[in-house]
Amino acid sequence: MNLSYILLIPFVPLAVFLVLGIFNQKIKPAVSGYVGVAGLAISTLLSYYTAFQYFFVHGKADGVYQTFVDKFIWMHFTESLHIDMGYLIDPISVMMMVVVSTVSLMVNIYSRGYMKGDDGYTRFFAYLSLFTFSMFGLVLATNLFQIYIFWELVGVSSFLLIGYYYTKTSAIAAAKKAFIVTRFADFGFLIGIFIMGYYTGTFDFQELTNPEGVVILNWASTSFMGLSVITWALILIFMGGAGKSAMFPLHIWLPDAMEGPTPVSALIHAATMVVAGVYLVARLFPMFYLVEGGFALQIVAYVGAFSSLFAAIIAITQTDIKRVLAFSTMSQLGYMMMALGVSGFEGHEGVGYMASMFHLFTHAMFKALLFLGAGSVIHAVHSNYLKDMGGLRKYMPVTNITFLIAALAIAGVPPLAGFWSKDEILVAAYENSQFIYYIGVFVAGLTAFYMFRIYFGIFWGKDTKYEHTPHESPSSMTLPLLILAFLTLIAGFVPFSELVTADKTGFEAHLNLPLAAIAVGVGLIGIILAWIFYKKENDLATRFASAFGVFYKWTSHKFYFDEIYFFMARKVFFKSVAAPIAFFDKKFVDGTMEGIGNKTVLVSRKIKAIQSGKVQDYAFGFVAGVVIIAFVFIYIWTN
Amino acid sequence: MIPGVSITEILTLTSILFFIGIYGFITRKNLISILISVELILNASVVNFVIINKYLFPDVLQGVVYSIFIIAVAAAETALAVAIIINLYRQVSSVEVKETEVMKY
Amino acid sequence: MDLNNFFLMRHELTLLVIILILLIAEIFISEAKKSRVVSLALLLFGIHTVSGFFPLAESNLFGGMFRSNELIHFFKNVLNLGVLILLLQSADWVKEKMTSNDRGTEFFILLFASLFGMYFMISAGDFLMFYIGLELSTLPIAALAAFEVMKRSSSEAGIKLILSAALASGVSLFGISMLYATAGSIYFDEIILNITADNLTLLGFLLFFAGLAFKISLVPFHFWTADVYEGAPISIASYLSVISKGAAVFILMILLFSILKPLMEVWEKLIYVLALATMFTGNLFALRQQNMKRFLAFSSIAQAGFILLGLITGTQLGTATVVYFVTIYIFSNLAAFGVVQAISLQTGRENMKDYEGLYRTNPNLSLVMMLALFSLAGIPPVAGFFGKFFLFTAAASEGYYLLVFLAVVNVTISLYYYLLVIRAMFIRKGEDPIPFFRNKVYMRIGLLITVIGILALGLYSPLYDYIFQLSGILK
Amino acid sequence: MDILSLFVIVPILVILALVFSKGLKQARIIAMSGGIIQLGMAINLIFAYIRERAVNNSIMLFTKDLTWFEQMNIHYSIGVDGISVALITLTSIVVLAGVFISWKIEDLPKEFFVSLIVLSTGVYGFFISIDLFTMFVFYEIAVIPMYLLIGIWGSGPKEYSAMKLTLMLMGASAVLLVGILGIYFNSNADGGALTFNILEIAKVNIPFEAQKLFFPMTFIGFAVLGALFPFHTWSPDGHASAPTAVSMLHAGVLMKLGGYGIFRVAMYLLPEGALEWSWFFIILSAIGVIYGAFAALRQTDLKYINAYASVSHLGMVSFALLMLNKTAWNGAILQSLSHGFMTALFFALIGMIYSRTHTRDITKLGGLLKVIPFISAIYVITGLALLGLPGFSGFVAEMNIFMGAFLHDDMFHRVLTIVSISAIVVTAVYVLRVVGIMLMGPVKNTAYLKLPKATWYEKAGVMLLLIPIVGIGVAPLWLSNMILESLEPFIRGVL
Repeated sequence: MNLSYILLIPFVPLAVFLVLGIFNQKIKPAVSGYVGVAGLAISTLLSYYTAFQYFFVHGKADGVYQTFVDKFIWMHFTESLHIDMGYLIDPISVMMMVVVSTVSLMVNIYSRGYMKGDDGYTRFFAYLSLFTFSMFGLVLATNLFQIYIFWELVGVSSFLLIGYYYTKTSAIAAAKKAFIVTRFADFGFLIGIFIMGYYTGTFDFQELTNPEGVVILNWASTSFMGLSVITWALILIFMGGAGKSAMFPLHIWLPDAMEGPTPVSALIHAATMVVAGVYLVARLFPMFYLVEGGFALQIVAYVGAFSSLFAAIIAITQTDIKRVLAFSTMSQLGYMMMALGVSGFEGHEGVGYMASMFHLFTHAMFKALLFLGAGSVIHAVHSNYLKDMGGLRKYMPVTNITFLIAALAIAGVPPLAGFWSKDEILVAAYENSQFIYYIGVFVAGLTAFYMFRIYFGIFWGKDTKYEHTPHESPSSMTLPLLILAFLTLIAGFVPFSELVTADKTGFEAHLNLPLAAIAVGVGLIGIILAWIFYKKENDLATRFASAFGVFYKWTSHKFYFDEIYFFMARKVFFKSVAAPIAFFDKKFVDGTMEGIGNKTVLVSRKIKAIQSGKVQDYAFGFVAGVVIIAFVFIYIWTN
Repeated sequence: MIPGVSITEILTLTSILFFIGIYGFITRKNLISILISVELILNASVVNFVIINKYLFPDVLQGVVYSIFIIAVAAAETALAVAIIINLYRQVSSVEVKETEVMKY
Repeated sequence: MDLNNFFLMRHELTLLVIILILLIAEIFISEAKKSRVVSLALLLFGIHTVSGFFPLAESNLFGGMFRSNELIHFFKNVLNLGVLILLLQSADWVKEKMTSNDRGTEFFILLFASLFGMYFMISAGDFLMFYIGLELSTLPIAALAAFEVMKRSSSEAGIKLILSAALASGVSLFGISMLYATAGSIYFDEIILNITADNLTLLGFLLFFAGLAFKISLVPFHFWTADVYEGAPISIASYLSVISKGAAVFILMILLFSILKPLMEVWEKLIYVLALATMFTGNLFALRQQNMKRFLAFSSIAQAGFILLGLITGTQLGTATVVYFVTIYIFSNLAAFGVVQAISLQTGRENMKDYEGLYRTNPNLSLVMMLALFSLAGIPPVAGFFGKFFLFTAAASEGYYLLVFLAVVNVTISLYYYLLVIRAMFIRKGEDPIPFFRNKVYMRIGLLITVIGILALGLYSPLYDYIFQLSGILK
Repeated sequence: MDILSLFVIVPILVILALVFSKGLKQARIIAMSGGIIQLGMAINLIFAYIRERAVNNSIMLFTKDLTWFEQMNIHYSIGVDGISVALITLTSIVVLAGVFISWKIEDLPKEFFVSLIVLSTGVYGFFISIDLFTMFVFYEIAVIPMYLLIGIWGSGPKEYSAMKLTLMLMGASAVLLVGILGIYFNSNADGGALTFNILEIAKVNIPFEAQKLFFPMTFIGFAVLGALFPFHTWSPDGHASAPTAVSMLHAGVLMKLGGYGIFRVAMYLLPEGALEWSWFFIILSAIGVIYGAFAALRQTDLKYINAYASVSHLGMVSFALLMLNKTAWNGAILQSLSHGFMTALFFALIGMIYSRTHTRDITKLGGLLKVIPFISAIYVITGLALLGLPGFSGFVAEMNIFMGAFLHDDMFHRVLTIVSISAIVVTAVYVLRVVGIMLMGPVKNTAYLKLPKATWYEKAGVMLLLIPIVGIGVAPLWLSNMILESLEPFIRGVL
């Protein structure tokens, strides 16, 4: 099938970015908004078309989804080792394209309302387009290096967007933090890539992930410290993924990233960029699974599980709704990682893989919805904090409904999207390891609880007096909410197990009733608790909090991770490494060089007395010179 | 050829003469006496040339001729030196060597 | 010998004639027209210089006391050029002397006499001729150093020079007498035959060497240099620093490479040591000089140290590089002294501080000075670089890498103080910069020639190749 | 007149024209037109080179050989390969940009442009010459004008910095000179004649002892110019005191002479020495890489930050060169180029900021993005380029370097490689630090609220430098191919 038009999907946003970026000053805001949306609309349509073509028309050949690749050499390292540029079409990339384009389009539409009247409106849309372009590039990458390249670009656009309000110090700090933390993760990623490239001789995904390929077959060729170098490479690469997907302990940037405009949080820090890590692992899944008995995959599983639990706990105590959502995102990402970690490869064993991709898909929808909803709330009350909210259902019905749908979805209430994907994950976990399964269930409960905590807190709870009464957001903002809500409703019914699977063959997914029941039950318990605590204004919550005491304090301070990192950065690196080096440079290295010069001058001052001006001293010098020389050359230095 | 006096003794004498000259040059306070010391040094070599010629290579008179030239040149040298010293005397009305230490370092 | 190979001493004879003419002129030209003597002298010497370039056969006169060959001719021509430039630069100063107090003709007479002495020193074939030449070249300069009778510093310089010179010549004479004792002759050709490295010969050689080292002002025989340069009239200082130094280097080279070759493994060590001592001392003293003449004095000491790097080899390459370097050095140093001369003539200021902001008032002078200093420091593309580079090449060709390295370190040190002058002229603004003035025509011509020399000598390579091929004559 | 010598002759003509020019207006017009002509020549050279290379696969193209000093066997012999062509282009671009940036120089404009062009002449000559002597001559010609340029038109402790810079570089050339002489006198090891010609010497196999002795001299001699730790201390002061255009030219082009010289002379002529000593200099370079980055982290003066950044990035160059394989070398050359453009651009921007705010202290600045958007935006972009963002030249270069370094699989190289790679994180930190403090945030000083926007010539200069950065970053293949094929003889020579 002819796929060349796919190039348009990334390049239209790029073109938009260039236009908006270069003529930033010239273009009128209104225009730029339309340009952005239009550009995205094209990409979206194309990606839908592609998805349709791929999944239902041309994609399948004798039961297996084919991989279509078109690439050219971008740069040579050695004759054999080179970076390619191109696009790779297979189930997950197509799926991701749909996700990215959809959410991105929604956010673009939404932003036209949300960002109205902001100077730098154009800049905002430019950044959005840049991000979208990079994200498409990342999704379509054909090899490790290409994915790394766009990985970095995505990071930068995230930096730019978080720091969008660049006069706000907190925003700057957050942006820097996000970039540097991910950069640190990418440092691992990069080394991983190099190791991979050096020992396998290729970066190309197809060669790497081919289960019968040389790479996977002789993974054991070289080993380092008891593990195969390939495993090391995978672990390092996962480090990169963990950085982007805010896995523990590289998660600290994500909450702060909420300093950015809410649409950005919805697009980048909920739906698309943060799942890049998951996507990366999924991309290399065969390696993770097959190399060294899936050692690396174990790590992925446990990191994912722990992160999801950790984040869920923190989420309970946060009072900034966006931060709650951020931690919820982290927790959900942990879920996906976990799912990948517990997945198998062949046929139905690959349910975890499928589930994680499924969850990625659904989560993108409802989490974007949640954020956009939160955005419209914030837009209305001009605050991020629960204490300033309450009883908003009267004022903003649409937001209320859509938010509720999303909350239910994430809580895993059937028949909403979240239910299906979450159920599959739990199934996978259950089949693989009880321990992880229980964590998953517990997290499901927590999720339901904190999500409804904020839901009730915002829309029910105390009737706050607002100085100017909040009102429903303009249609440009509610429209995307409705669309996403609709998607959230239906997304669960997409037959993922046929479409997106580890071995690309597809299998018969069936609902495991008992597990589903448990999951839903736990979810409901959470919701009910939240109902009790927050439906009406009461002090139950505070009493519980005080009951937990220290633990509560720790949690609300996110277990002091920021402080630890801050200490590392400021005290250790800046004060204890950089400062001494700068000092050393000035004092010693430079000092030596100057010392040589000064000594020379000093000597020349010291010896000036030799030139005494007395002709007789000169004569003495003369004669003494003669005598000494004569003595030396006649008696001592003779051979 | 002085009977009973070997070349070594005379050469020793000239060497002593030479170093007396050096010593005088370095120690005397008066420019004129420094000039005299110079004369001593030169004369040491003059004697040397003559003696060496006479004792070692008597057949050719190189040394003797040389010594005559030295004497002539020495005379010129002294004359010039005295002229300059007088010039200095005009300005500082002294011929002490310590008057010539303005420029130093 | 008959008359026409008597004419082989063309340089000497013409110069002698010039001296005589000047003497007569001194007598017959009336007071009012005295200043014409300058033009006359310049004219005559110009002719002499030009005539020097006409080819001249090898000669060996007075039974080998006087000998001359192409290399020596070439070098005499170089000296002539140098003196000509020097005369041009100092013409105005001499005129001034003449108008103020009726003296000046003797300036030329003495100067030429000294040059005359150098001719004989260079082409000496035996120690007697050498000695006469040496003295003849030194004594007039002592007189000239004391030329400014009204200035105490001038006569002090004269005294210091004459006394030190006397001592030096005395010592070297004593040495020569010893060489005579061991070799049994004062003729170079005969000495070569039966010279051996026994102790007496060595002692004689060393004493003799000291005498020449004094003229080249190598450490530790250099003490007189700075004071004399400072006290003496600038033209004399520059004469001492280029002409007499150059001549001394040349004859030293001839002696070392020909008759003293058997003592090589002694004098190469000696030169190694002296080279280092001279370079370091010269540079270290130059660092903190404020008076330009003194500054250039020490810089010229350091330069002498560099020259030794060529002498140490004892090969044709060495000869070539030394002659080449000396030629370039004459031009560079004359340019520097010329600028100092011009400025002190106009304003009587000789300190580095007075040079601050010079570029903004007198750009051309400062540019000449910059070229000169770069040439002395050995910065391309001016000639000095090539001169130094080739000297180092020569030293390296004999494997003296360490020496070369230390020498180049010295180049860096020297660059420092040369840059100090450039800093003063170009970077500093200065409280009262020297106001703009136009030089007289002679001075301009003088400086122009030096500049042309500085630029051309390096880039115009055939010169070096010519010198190299001439140097074949030695050994 | 052959295409290469023009690169020496045209500047000389421009200088002559300048000498007879009157006032700032004429001077800058002449300088600019000269720069444009040279840029044109450089671009023409690229195409000519590609055309020629297709039909002619000798090591050097457009070679020309005039005997200079017959007896010493010194020749004015020139020729280029892909590497020199690339660097020549870099030079021409930076020079032109420099002229644009110093459009408004008041004090002695004529002299300024003259010295600037003398410097560039030296650089061109250095890049085209394949005769050690000629090379050395041009090297010094390129270095000396710095003294006047910094001393006269500089700022701050200019006399001190100028003197320090000149003396350290000259001291380096002292060591270098010994090295060159050493090579020269061993160039007849196979019984041939003594020669300075690089290609000739490369054929000779110089005795191992000599190589061991002279490699470090040659290497250090050049590496000081390349700001190798611990010989880098001239560069922060020098750059800080130098006027903008000079910093640009110096960091952008002159420091590249170091890497180029190391490559073309030290490693190409003394391969065994290189093998013998590589471990030592690799350590120094790696230290330099990480050390410079950390030192930059602490500075508050923009120019110091950039200077230390240069130390770090040029450390990577020598690091890569010592990896002794094609990939790393390719990276090294690319790094030289990209660093040339980036750092020149940085200095240009710093100059613009300084000329407006009269301070380079980032703690005093803030919120510039709001006040002078164009300059600030470009600054951000350059910063991102500096920290090796894909799509900019820096990324391409660094990836090549690191991949090349990874081709050694012994512990020693691995560790140092990873240490060097970690610099990319630190780089990110100090770049973002500047961006965060200086460009973003609230406007600290209300006086800055009405700073003049960028003028046309500033924009021109900036664009001139930005385009190649992006160009190389987006489509590196043709360039890296051009370099790679030129590396062939070195591979044969060294490995």
